[in-house]
Amino acid sequence: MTTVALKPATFAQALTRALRDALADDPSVHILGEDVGTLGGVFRITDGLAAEFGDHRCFDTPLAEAGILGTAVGMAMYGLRPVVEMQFDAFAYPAFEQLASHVAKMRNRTRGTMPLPLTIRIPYGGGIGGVEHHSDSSEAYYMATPGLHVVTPATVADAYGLLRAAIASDDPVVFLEPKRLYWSKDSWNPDDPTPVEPAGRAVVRRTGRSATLITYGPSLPVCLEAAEAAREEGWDLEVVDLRSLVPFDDETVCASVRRTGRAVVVHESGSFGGPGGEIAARVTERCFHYLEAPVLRVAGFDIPYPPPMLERHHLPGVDRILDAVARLQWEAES
Amino acid sequence: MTTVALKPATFAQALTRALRDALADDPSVHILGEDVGTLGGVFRITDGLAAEFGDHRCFDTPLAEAGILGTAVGMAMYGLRPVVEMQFDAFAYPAFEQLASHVAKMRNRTRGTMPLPLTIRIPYGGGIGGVEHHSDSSEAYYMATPGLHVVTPATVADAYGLLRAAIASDDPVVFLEPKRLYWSKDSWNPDDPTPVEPAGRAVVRRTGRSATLITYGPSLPVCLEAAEAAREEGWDLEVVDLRSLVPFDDETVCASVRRTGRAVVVHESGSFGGPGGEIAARVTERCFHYLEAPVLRVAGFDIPYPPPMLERHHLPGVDRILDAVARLQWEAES
Amino acid sequence: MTVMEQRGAYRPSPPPAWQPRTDPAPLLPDPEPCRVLGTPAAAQADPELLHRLYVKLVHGRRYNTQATALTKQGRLAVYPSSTGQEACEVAAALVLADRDWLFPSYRDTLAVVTRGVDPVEALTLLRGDWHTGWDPCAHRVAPLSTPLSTQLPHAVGLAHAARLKGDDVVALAMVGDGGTSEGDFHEALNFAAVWQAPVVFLVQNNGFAISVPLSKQTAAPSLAHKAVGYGIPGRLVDGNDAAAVHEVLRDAVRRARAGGGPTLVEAVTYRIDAHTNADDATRYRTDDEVEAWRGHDPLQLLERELTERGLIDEAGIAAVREDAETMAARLRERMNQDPVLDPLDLFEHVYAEPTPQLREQQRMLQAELQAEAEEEGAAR
Amino acid sequence: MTVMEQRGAYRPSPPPAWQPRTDPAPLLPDPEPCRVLGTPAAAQADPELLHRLYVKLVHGRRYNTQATALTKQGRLAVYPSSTGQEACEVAAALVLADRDWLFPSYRDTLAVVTRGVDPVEALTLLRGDWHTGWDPCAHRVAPLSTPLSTQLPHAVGLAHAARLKGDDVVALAMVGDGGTSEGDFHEALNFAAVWQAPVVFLVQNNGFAISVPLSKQTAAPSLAHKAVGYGIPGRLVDGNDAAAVHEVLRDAVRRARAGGGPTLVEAVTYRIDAHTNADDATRYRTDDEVEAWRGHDPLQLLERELTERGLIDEAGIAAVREDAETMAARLRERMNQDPVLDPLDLFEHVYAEPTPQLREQQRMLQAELQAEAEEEGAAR
Ligand SMILES: Cc1ncc(C[n+]2csc(CCOP(=O)(O)OP(=O)(O)O)c2C)c(N)n1
Ligand SMILES: Cc1ncc(C[n+]2csc(CCOP(=O)(O)OP(=O)(O)O)c2C)c(N)n1
Ligand SMILES: [Mg+2]
Ligand SMILES: [Mg+2]
Repeated sequence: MTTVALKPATFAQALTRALRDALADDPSVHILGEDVGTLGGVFRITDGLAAEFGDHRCFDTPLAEAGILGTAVGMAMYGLRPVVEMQFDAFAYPAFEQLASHVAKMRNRTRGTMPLPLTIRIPYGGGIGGVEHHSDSSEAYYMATPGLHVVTPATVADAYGLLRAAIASDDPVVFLEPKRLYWSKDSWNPDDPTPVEPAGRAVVRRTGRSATLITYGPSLPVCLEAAEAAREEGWDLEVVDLRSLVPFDDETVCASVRRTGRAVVVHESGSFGGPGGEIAARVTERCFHYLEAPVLRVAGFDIPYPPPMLERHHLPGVDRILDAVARLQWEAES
Repeated sequence: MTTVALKPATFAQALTRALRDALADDPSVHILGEDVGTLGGVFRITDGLAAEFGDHRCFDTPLAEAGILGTAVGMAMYGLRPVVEMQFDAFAYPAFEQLASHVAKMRNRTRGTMPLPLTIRIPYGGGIGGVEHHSDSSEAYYMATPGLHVVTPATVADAYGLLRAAIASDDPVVFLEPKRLYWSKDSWNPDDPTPVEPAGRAVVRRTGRSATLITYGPSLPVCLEAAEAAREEGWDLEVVDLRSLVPFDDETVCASVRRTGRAVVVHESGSFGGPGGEIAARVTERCFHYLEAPVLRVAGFDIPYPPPMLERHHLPGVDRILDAVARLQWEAES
Repeated sequence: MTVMEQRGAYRPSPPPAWQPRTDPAPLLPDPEPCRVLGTPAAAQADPELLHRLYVKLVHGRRYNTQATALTKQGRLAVYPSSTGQEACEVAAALVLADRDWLFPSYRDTLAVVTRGVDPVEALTLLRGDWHTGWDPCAHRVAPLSTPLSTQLPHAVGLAHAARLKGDDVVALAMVGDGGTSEGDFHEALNFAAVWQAPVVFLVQNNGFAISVPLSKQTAAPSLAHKAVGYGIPGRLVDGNDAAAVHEVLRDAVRRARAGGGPTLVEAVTYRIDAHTNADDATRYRTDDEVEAWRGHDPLQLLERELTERGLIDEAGIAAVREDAETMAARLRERMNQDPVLDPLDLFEHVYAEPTPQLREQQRMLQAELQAEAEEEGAAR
Repeated sequence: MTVMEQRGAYRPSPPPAWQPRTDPAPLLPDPEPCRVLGTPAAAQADPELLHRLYVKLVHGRRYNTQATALTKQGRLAVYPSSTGQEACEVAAALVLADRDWLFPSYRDTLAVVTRGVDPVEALTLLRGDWHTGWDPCAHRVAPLSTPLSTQLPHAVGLAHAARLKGDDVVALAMVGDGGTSEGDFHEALNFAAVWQAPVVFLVQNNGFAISVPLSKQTAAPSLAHKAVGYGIPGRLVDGNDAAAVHEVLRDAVRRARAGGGPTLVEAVTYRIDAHTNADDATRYRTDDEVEAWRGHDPLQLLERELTERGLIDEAGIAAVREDAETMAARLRERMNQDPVLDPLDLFEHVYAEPTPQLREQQRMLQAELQAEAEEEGAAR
């Protein structure tokens, strides 16, 4: 075994590195979006790429999201691998028609003769004090649209690995970047980056025996923190990071829940009609007789994303997760 | 008690009547959309309204759904009660940005000073042999958007009552019309139409003791048929028609499931990320100890809506519902 | 810098960013639609091209009537006829080189067929056995776009991609007058103009979007006047004059190929049939209007030109028609066969690899089909 | 009718639908932006108006610097400054009657404040205590629109609604150069034109959309050239010449009020500050460019005009500035107070009546807050 020099890197740096490596490895990769060229994007994820690879590989578009995604569809139809950046979650909505009616359906519509190898990067979620329309968790929309892969990394290594996998995929991938993790750091070897992950697999981030926290993206660090805090209460929590919402890794999730017999789904997205309902329902379908308690959900409230000064009340925090764990019927009911 | 003369009427006629009565009762009601004027809409739901009430009350717009909904928002901001017609489910997607970022949020954004009394009529679902983009079940998108009411009638009387209630509501209502029920008939007294229903309440359409079918819109008739067929197998099924997806009537649904101890959610929409996940999850959260089996789902497949010649395989039918009922663990597991 | 400090710098000049920009004059359309047939310009037209256009027009009309007939026999779920618009359909297909791409809207199966796609494949969507019937890459013909105008940005992206790859490819995208109101129309034209992408936008202004007349769709002097707002040329042409449509499109394609960027072409035409077989056009237009347009029929215009110039005779006309009849008979015959369908295909092309969830659903359907077959077997 | 039968009807005529349409010439903008200050036209301008504009410009500039300072003190989450664009902001607000409506974009809090909204309310969104701080109906000022261009169809709908009700109301909607690329811009202008709605669209072309320069946004001769494509007049004005912006907008508002329909106004201006306090403008533009525009400062242009015509003197200028300082000090002071917030309000305005589900969630939060307070109490 060789020892690799692990250096701290940010989530954002890992994404940039993934884009850079993809551009270098495959001439059919092109990046487009608002401000992705000269500026390097408002989050600087494409920083330096236009300078290094030229304006034709990483370029600014006019300000029109349907146009961005629609032209990217055309580029993919011609065999390129476009990587689109949407500036913020809510600003992807103008492109919804292109996404739902074309991106998701082109392969199916043409019996597989016209695949769309297209990555749509969307910074999503809250916790950064953004004003309205800058903190939406829009994954429920994409999950409900067959034909899309929906992927969201929660660690620095996954930021790299999953983005490489998304760009390499022959299917369209909605790649959701938890924007409040952009500046999170981890030890990571940028000179020997993690190999491309096989997409679609969840991973157990922390093993435990009392109950399973099922989560993804921005809520992973919160869940890990909650799991630490739970030790004080005598609970040994397992934490599963989904990484891919579509396809969904029933195997890993259900194996964990069968082991623990209890589960809480945690996400920032609103509860009603959000991802947690699907997850709770499918886990229950598959693990009913293993469950000691109903699968509970800790999620954002069913309200428009709050203004910055109130967002901390909205976001699922450690206490709210522990409250839910406490409600998992630890004592047999009468 | 006076006897009323019940006449057969179609679902479509009841909708037309609701629009007509709303126009007559309230001068602030205006109907707009593609082809709603002279033509009376492609489904003829606005037939005769422009002629009766004038071009300013029911008018054709340019062909642009974001523009239609966006201008309707402006009309509502000025105190009118616009009723928008989207021509088909998938053609509402270009308006998604206006819906998610403005329609759903305007009241909240302005602390209640700028409500939007706005009805968005969307013919939805399949079963009519429509080519692609003409048969989507898009309710999951709307359910996941706080600030919207989501309502869908399944009977002739509800077509009238719920549409009147939607137009009378001070909140925006996404009013989903199951297009394959447009030509369904029922006895209904058009001269003394059902009074406006209190919105947000589910209703038990058929009582039964073995299990509950939870459904809405286009799947209600299928569920009622399945319940009849189930008698042969010795099952006495209860059928709940949700009518309103947002708000959700936990009370009625859970009361039924607590009685029967078993439930199947039935809808046309795709299963993954669809309404059934939310419904199954919340019923399980609330009724866990009453459940003899996990809440199952019978839904459309997780694929783009199929071409006309294959749609019958996609749509939840009586047999598929009965298969699910059979899986409700009637004999105790080992 | 405070207001106070800035005072000294006062220079009463025009805004610094202001430079004389592109001259708008050449971008504006002529006041009258371009015409060739029946005008002196017709003498310049290539007789062979005129003859080819004529043959395709006759076939096209016959194709339209045949497809409409198939709806009555229940062999097509729906058919949006392009009767009256054949000049646009045919010219759009013929003007392109083999390597070029065509982006049709839902009404444009005739252009698709004229480009060489098997008519049965072209009609697959409307028959209902699948969505797109042909392999788009094999024919360089994009799928029919039902959501209006959404195909326009695809054409721009594809043309841009071809340029990025150094390929000499032009994309021609078709849209209706109603479709010009959609945001996607605007975004596509703007992207094309900024990128100078080799795209030609052909608007068939047939006077209606289902029941909505042009006057409720736009207040513009013409749809071609939209071009100047994107900094590209707008051209106006008589959409029933096949020679004129071909000429205007040909110039636009050449311009695009030479790196001159996109062009917006408005072809003024008329939809003789109802919106689709399911539509009742008498609700929103008069017979007189339709009759007036029948007098400006694209086939007649060209046939008269050819006849008057001695480029075709009665026998030649009859031969073309016979040929079209044969095509129609063959199409009818093939469409009368039930397509063979495998419901399990539903799961095959959602993703490159079906997800575990889809495999599960596929197995369920398979079991159902098996049970069904067994029941049928038992009943027999 | 078969092809054969139709042959007899041949009439070589122009397409029946073709009529000479609206003359496009008057809809096209002048080749140079309209200017008043420093030109002979200034002599016609109302001195009182010029003075009022000047006062508002000085206040506006001070408001911009104050708000930017508040971001540094953490009192505002973010501030998109309109320094350099005050002439547009101020003229847009002053040109409207009380009953008219203003539709601001996210950069336009200065227009909102100039229209009379309390600056603390105008800054609520950017401070982060709520979304919209004022009652839109009370002020006839729509919420700041963050999703670009989406407010434009609202303005059209509202203006149309007012006409339907017989009210004499004009809507003025503001948008940036970048925003003109969005589909909503197109749809709004088209609806307005077809409906002849009383709307004025003011595009502040400040050269950039964040980092993207106008040349990557459009290839049009000018943004005002887009108007003819909708059949409405396009006007071009020096956006730093407050008198010119006011005049052009005033004419457009009058035209709208008189039933003449919408106008598109492009004001050529420049964003002197970065996109927001969070942006680094040195990444995409040169100091020279900024300096050139500082020499065309809207305050200086007007101050010089007033001074040269003896409409103001040093004392007058000083008085105006002092006033602005007082305003700024008052704003600073008020913004330094922490807003009082009730987290339970989150649930109050989602629907007219909170749903049972929201009541449940509200109770949960209430319990959490109570527990938090008790813990804090215990800790004390
Ligand atoms: C986005 C979208 N909205 C609505 C429709 C429904 N629709 C189908 S055809 C049509 C009218 C199209 O008019 P036009 O663009 O002029 O084309 P034409 O039918 O005249 O060829 C409408 C409204 C659609 N297909 N797509
Ligand atoms: C629909 C949408 N897409 C993207 C953004 C992100 N964004 C905020 S401001 C801006 C640039 C706007 O440029 P312009 O319209 O010229 O206005 P300016 O900032 O110059 O005032 C962008 C891209 C947004 N707010 N809305
Ligand atoms: Mg048309
Ligand atoms: Mg700008």
